[in-house]
Amino acid sequence: MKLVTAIIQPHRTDEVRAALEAAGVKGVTVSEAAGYGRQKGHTEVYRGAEYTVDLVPKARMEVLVDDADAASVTEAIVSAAQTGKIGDGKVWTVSVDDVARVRTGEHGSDAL
Amino acid sequence: MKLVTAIIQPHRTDEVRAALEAAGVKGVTVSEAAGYGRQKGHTEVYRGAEYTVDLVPKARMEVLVDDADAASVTEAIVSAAQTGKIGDGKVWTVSVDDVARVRTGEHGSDAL
Amino acid sequence: MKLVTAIIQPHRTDEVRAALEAAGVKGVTVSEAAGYGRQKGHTEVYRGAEYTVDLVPKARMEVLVDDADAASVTEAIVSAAQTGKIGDGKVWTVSVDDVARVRTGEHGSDAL
Amino acid sequence: MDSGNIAWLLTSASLVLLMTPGLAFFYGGMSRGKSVLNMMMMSFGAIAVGAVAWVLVGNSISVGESIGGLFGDPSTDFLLQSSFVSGDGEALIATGFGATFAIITVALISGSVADRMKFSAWMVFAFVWVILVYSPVSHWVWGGGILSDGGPIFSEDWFPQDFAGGTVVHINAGVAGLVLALLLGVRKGFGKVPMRPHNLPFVMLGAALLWFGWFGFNAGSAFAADDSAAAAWVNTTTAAAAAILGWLLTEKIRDGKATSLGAASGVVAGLVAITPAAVAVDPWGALLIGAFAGVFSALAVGLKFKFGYDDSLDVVGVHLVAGLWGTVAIGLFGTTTFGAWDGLLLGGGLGGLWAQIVAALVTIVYAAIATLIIGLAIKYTIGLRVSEEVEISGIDLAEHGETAYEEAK
Amino acid sequence: MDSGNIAWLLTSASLVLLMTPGLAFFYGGMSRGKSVLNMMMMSFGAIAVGAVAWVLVGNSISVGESIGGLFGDPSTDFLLQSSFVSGDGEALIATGFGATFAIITVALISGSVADRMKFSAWMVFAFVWVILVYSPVSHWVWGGGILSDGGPIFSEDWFPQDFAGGTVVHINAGVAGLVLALLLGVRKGFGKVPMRPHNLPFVMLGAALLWFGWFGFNAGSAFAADDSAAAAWVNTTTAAAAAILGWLLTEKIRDGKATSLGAASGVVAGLVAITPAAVAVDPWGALLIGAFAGVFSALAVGLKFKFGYDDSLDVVGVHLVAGLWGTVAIGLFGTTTFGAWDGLLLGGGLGGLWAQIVAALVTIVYAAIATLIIGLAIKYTIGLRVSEEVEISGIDLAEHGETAYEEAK
Amino acid sequence: MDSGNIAWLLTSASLVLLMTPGLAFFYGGMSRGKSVLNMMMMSFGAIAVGAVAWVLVGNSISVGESIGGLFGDPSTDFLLQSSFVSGDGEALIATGFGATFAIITVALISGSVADRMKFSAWMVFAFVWVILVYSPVSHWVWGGGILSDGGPIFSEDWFPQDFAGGTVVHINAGVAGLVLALLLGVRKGFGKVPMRPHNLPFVMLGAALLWFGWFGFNAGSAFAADDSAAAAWVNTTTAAAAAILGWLLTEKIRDGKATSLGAASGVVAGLVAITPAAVAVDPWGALLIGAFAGVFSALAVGLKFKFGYDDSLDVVGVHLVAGLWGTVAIGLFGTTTFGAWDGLLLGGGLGGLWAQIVAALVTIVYAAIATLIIGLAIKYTIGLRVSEEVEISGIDLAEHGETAYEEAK
Ligand SMILES: Nc1ncnc2c1ncn2[C@@H]1O[C@H](COP(=O)(O)OP(=O)(O)O)[C@@H](O)[C@H]1O
Ligand SMILES: Nc1ncnc2c1ncn2[C@@H]1O[C@H](COP(=O)(O)OP(=O)(O)O)[C@@H](O)[C@H]1O
Ligand SMILES: Nc1ncnc2c1ncn2[C@@H]1O[C@H](COP(=O)(O)OP(=O)(O)O)[C@@H](O)[C@H]1O
Repeated sequence: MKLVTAIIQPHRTDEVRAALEAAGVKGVTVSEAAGYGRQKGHTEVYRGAEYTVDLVPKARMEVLVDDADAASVTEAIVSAAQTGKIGDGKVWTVSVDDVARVRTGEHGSDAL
Repeated sequence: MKLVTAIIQPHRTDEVRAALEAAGVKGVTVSEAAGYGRQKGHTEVYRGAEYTVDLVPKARMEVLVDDADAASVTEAIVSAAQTGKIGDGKVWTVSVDDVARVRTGEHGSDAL
Repeated sequence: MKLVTAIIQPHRTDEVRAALEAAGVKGVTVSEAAGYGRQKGHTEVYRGAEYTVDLVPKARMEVLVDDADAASVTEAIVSAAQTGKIGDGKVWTVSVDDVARVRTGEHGSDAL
Repeated sequence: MDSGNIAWLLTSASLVLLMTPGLAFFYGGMSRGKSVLNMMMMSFGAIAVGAVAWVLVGNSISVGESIGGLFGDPSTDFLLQSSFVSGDGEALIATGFGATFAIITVALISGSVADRMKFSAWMVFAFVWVILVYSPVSHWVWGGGILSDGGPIFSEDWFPQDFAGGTVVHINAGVAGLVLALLLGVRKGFGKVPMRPHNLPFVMLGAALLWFGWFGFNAGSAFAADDSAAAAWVNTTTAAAAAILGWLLTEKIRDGKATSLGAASGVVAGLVAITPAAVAVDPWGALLIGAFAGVFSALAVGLKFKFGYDDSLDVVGVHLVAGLWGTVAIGLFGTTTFGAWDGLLLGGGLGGLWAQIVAALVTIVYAAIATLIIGLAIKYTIGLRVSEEVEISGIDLAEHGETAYEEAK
Repeated sequence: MDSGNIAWLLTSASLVLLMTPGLAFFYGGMSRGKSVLNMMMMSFGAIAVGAVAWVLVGNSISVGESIGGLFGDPSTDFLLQSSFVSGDGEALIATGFGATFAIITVALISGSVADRMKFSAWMVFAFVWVILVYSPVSHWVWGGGILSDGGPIFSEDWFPQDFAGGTVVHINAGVAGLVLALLLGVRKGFGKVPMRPHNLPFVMLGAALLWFGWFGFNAGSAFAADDSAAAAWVNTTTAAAAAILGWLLTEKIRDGKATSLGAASGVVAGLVAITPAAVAVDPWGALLIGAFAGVFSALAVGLKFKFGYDDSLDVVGVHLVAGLWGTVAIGLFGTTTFGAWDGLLLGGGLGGLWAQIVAALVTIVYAAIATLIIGLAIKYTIGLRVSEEVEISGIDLAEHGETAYEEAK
Repeated sequence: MDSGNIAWLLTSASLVLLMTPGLAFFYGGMSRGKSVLNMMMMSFGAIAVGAVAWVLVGNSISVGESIGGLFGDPSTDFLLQSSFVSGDGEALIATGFGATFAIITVALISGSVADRMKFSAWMVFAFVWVILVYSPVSHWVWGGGILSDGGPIFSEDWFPQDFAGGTVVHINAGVAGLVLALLLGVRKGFGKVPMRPHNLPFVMLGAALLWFGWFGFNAGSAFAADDSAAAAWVNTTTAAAAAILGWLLTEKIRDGKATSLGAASGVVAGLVAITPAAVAVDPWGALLIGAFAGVFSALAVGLKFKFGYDDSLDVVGVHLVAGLWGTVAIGLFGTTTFGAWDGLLLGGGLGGLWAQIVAALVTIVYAAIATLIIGLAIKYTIGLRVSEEVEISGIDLAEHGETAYEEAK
């Protein structure tokens, strides 16, 4: 199994969730994050002073999927989250040794 | 080494932490998350209107363990977090290439 | 590619970010966490009562890097975050199968 | 000059001024975390332009020399020059008291346009609305105009009673809120996404400050520290307390749970309903007016989902509905202990009820038409609504360059 | 009718009404994030049922025609009918002032039952307690009852002084809080888990609103805008300021750090202690009463861990302890500048001290027994406490269907 | 004794006391989440030591028997003994009113030392500053001292007007804030890291409570419920509203966005500027004073980055700048409707302008020197500043053992 993690613009969360459901994904875990990448270096003026703001709020989404679905889920996220502007985020995939469902104690693909 | 990540009901955090200590785990990292899985689709009424609420608050716990302990730690978490109700959560395991302790700069199992 | 995750003291965030930039890292994702390890067991007095406080706030930083950079980035984080006191944190590395840049849809090292 | 009366009017005017920041919290807490500052800025903006509009011409239009019972001559007291030079304390503080009423009335409207109205459009709207809608209507009812007892429509026996602003303030603002909500259209996700209050303690704080300020609003409308003021105080508290119970019981029966948003809204509904009736009824009347205001408004806040207008924070459900109920209820429970005539249930006949309904209808019609014209004029000049992108990512950042809360670090 | 007195009573009643929402923030900020709404709803619920109970019969029981010095005839002024019809402003606003006292007193109790009391049980408790405990005790002390100067227990020279409510309000509520806490039992994790205040700025806000309202409470208890009211104002401020210092120094010496929770609690402890003594002592008396109130309460809030009763937000440690101290301290520092007799340290002898102690004891015994009976009756009918599951996952969601804060999104 | 006047003074003193917790929120919301409690504790600490210092000797130094026009004899009314024993209500409540002024003035200074001053050093500073700076300067202006109309510097025709505290309160505190900021040095990251307000709704709440309290400050400074008080009320509201507009327009033109921090700061700037002038000008004067106060302060808050002094929360930019503007503006717009002489633009000549400038300069020089001496004395005994480690990890935890907010769990 794979764990697909996406760091996206917070206001694309709803679209990504809809895309995941359309892709047949059965569950998602969401949390808050902040980050910078190419977006770094944006300055802003506040109360008459200029600042460099480097950490921009992002949403993190994590999806556990079967090996076979990792690529298509990644594409689904990328296309739903894309606005074409800097700061759109990253999606990465990691191999998972085992998954357990807490409610039943099942393991492996059945637990997804 | 392995990283065991658990998404659980927030009110089971204390029980899971106790179980981890009993299992000899020396450290844990905890953070906030929200998610849905089978639990999806629960509706609620508020101020005379009906809504579908899909993201339910969850706690995330991460534990770094030696390879040999991953399975038993997973079981310890599953049994401590289980209430038998939908929404109980997931536990997954990922292989870790290296761990370093910041305080001393040690690496590997010694750093756990 | 590798994902380097660091759990550090929140007040070392600025130093670690500077060290990462010096090491040529192009992006970082930051979030909040809490944890305990050796630091466990610290007691405090409040309103005339004594308590054991076990979860201490931490910052989590995640950096996606090329395989070749993982070790040097880990060292950079460790040395920037180190205060020598208990609670300084952990840094671990996980192998990543794939990374995608949302803005362009690029994959692999180009997406970093 | 009676120092006791001036003391109470100074206090009352201060209390009513505090209501608008109270409203900023009541509304701000109810809005989402990404638009709370904009919500609060509409109240603070209303204070700024409302006070300036009032000092310039609003006060004259309201209580200046009447032109055909329709409005006061705006030049009568331009920049309060004549009030000031006269040096009469009671008249002076009354102009201040009037300013605070104009401010809170226009601020109330902002609840229906949450998350999506351009701040510049709001500032222009508020300034114009105080001058063209609030000031004339207050002239009709309190300045000797067409809805007063000496006016052309009513008899010596039967004329509308509006002690502290059922028509002038609540029906007026409620109708304006409805019209603006219709002009702006619904928010993205309206009726589908929960859009729950982001900070309920702020809603409670707002309700508390509103109640506290409302003592100045209702008991201050006696324009003296006298028996009437005391009666208004007691009725105000009785009605608000009963309305909390009315709202919470309605929720408990319908949804199974009594909410804190319900308690806070119940406070406001009860206060709105007793506003016109503060001295026109006895405590038992206040108890009934309050309790039913809670029930009616608790039921009415769901209507927007049925009819599809996005009255975001329930200006219509609370201010229009409870304002109408309180205005009409005087026709039922009115009594002459401190009031002007007996209502239907006290054997006074239908005359009072009729006068109350006519006054309400006239206010509704005028407020609707005038607000529509002002709203359309702004829509086709500077525009009313922000872009969808701004609405989604949050109006606070886009319009004010700020987010309400920063992480602790 | 004196317009200055009415102006001050209108203001005072408004100020005291604001104290209960202030308490909602003081207590709500101290509670955990999952039970802040329930905490605040107990205060808002107290306002609702307290005002209705008072308007119906509480006022009559308190100041109506005395039945054996024990309670006023409840029919005297049912629904305030006779006060209202009389049309006397000072009497009318005095009934409103009385309502606000009944409300805050019962609301104070809620601090001892945080996180675990059924909301329905609380509403029933508050309604009954106002009628059966608050109203009679206030009759004893202020309505010409058994603890008044004309009463059966005391002489013409030596009788209890309770200017604004040391016995009636603070000892009464403190004892009731202790009894309820014992009936409910401790919370899961009590004494082991920190349960720190989830929002200390809210605690500060609550303390500030309480202090502000307390000016109405203490200086308003002169029932006139006169010399006594001014004396009460000055002593109130002096004592509260001194109590902050007393509390902070105690913390600094004992724990090494002066906390904001300590400053806020010190404010309340000082205000509680000076309440009965507001005009009975001179500024130096107020300074000492305040300073020691801060020290005593700072020490007393730790007792619950020793004795194992879960007085969650320190109703006993602050209100009972400082209320007792202030009541007894009049026997020491009392002076006749504005007070009734000289205390022990001013050469007045032991008579005053004795009267103060007797009044405190009578109040303690009655409050304990009556609260126990009411509590037990509710326990064995609708039940007092929520399930453990609700307590862990949060009473806000379970009892009110809400969480206090939503993420910004 | 006039009950109306006492009623208004009791109310005013209560309102002004509330300003300091209001300031705690205004400043606390502006600070970072890790130092909000310390910021609020400086205000609550100022209340505690300020009230005690005032009751002990401050009141005597301010209005006691004058020693060479420099200060009142501290023994005149030690512990308010003579005020209290005289039993005169108006005199008694005036001492209370005075205490609230001393408290808020010293509390204002705390804005310039955010995040980095030892709490013990602050408490000592506040106590000493009230006695050695605030009390003498208030004696000069209001206690018959050297800056009064009967004083040695001014003629019978031309003397400084400071109705409610332009020199005594705002210039005084602004200069002291600047001196302390220079003594403490800049915060780590000053001018580089944004350090944005962590909770803007709290800033709005603070501004609202400050405005509400300011009615007591300005209209209460008439020491009666009379025509002057009414004029002060109307001018206060007019100026504050105009200042919001002035500040927001400046921001809109310069930065493209009108911020909520700007609205809140505009309120305060307008109120500061109208403070000395509350009855000295007509509404059009108030409108201009307010509008320009908003513009001037909006421009001035950026200066600290240019000159490199870390006046963290803009005590200088708001209080010193707007205080100077308001003080000088009387020389321009002053009129004799309620004021003492006509200003330059009303044909009164340069005499008034000269008197205003002299009074401002004397205050600046004394405040600077005296604050410097007190600050240096503390620096070289107990020390002024916390360690860098404490500053980075947060002064709340290190100095008070608390963090403001706990996660909901
Ligand atoms: N190397 C990286 N490691 C971890 N997270 C990253 C990395 N680069 C970018 N991110 C995350 O992705 C977000 C968007 O990245 P950014 O570089 O701004 O966009 P883009 O990929 O379009 O250039 C950042 O805010 C950060 O959270
Ligand atoms: N495929 C998934 N990927 C990531 N997280 C998941 C996934 N499925 C479930 N979760 C997480 O686990 C939580 C509980 O899952 P749920 O499906 O409701 O329970 P159950 O496993 O008992 O059916 C969810 O709220 C979500 O945070
Ligand atoms: N086994 C572990 N698994 C996951 N996180 C850990 C583990 N051990 C420590 N941590 C994280 O690292 C932080 C610091 O660890 P700690 O043991 O206190 O320091 P040290 O490594 O210096 O002994 C903890 O607060 C926790 O967040």
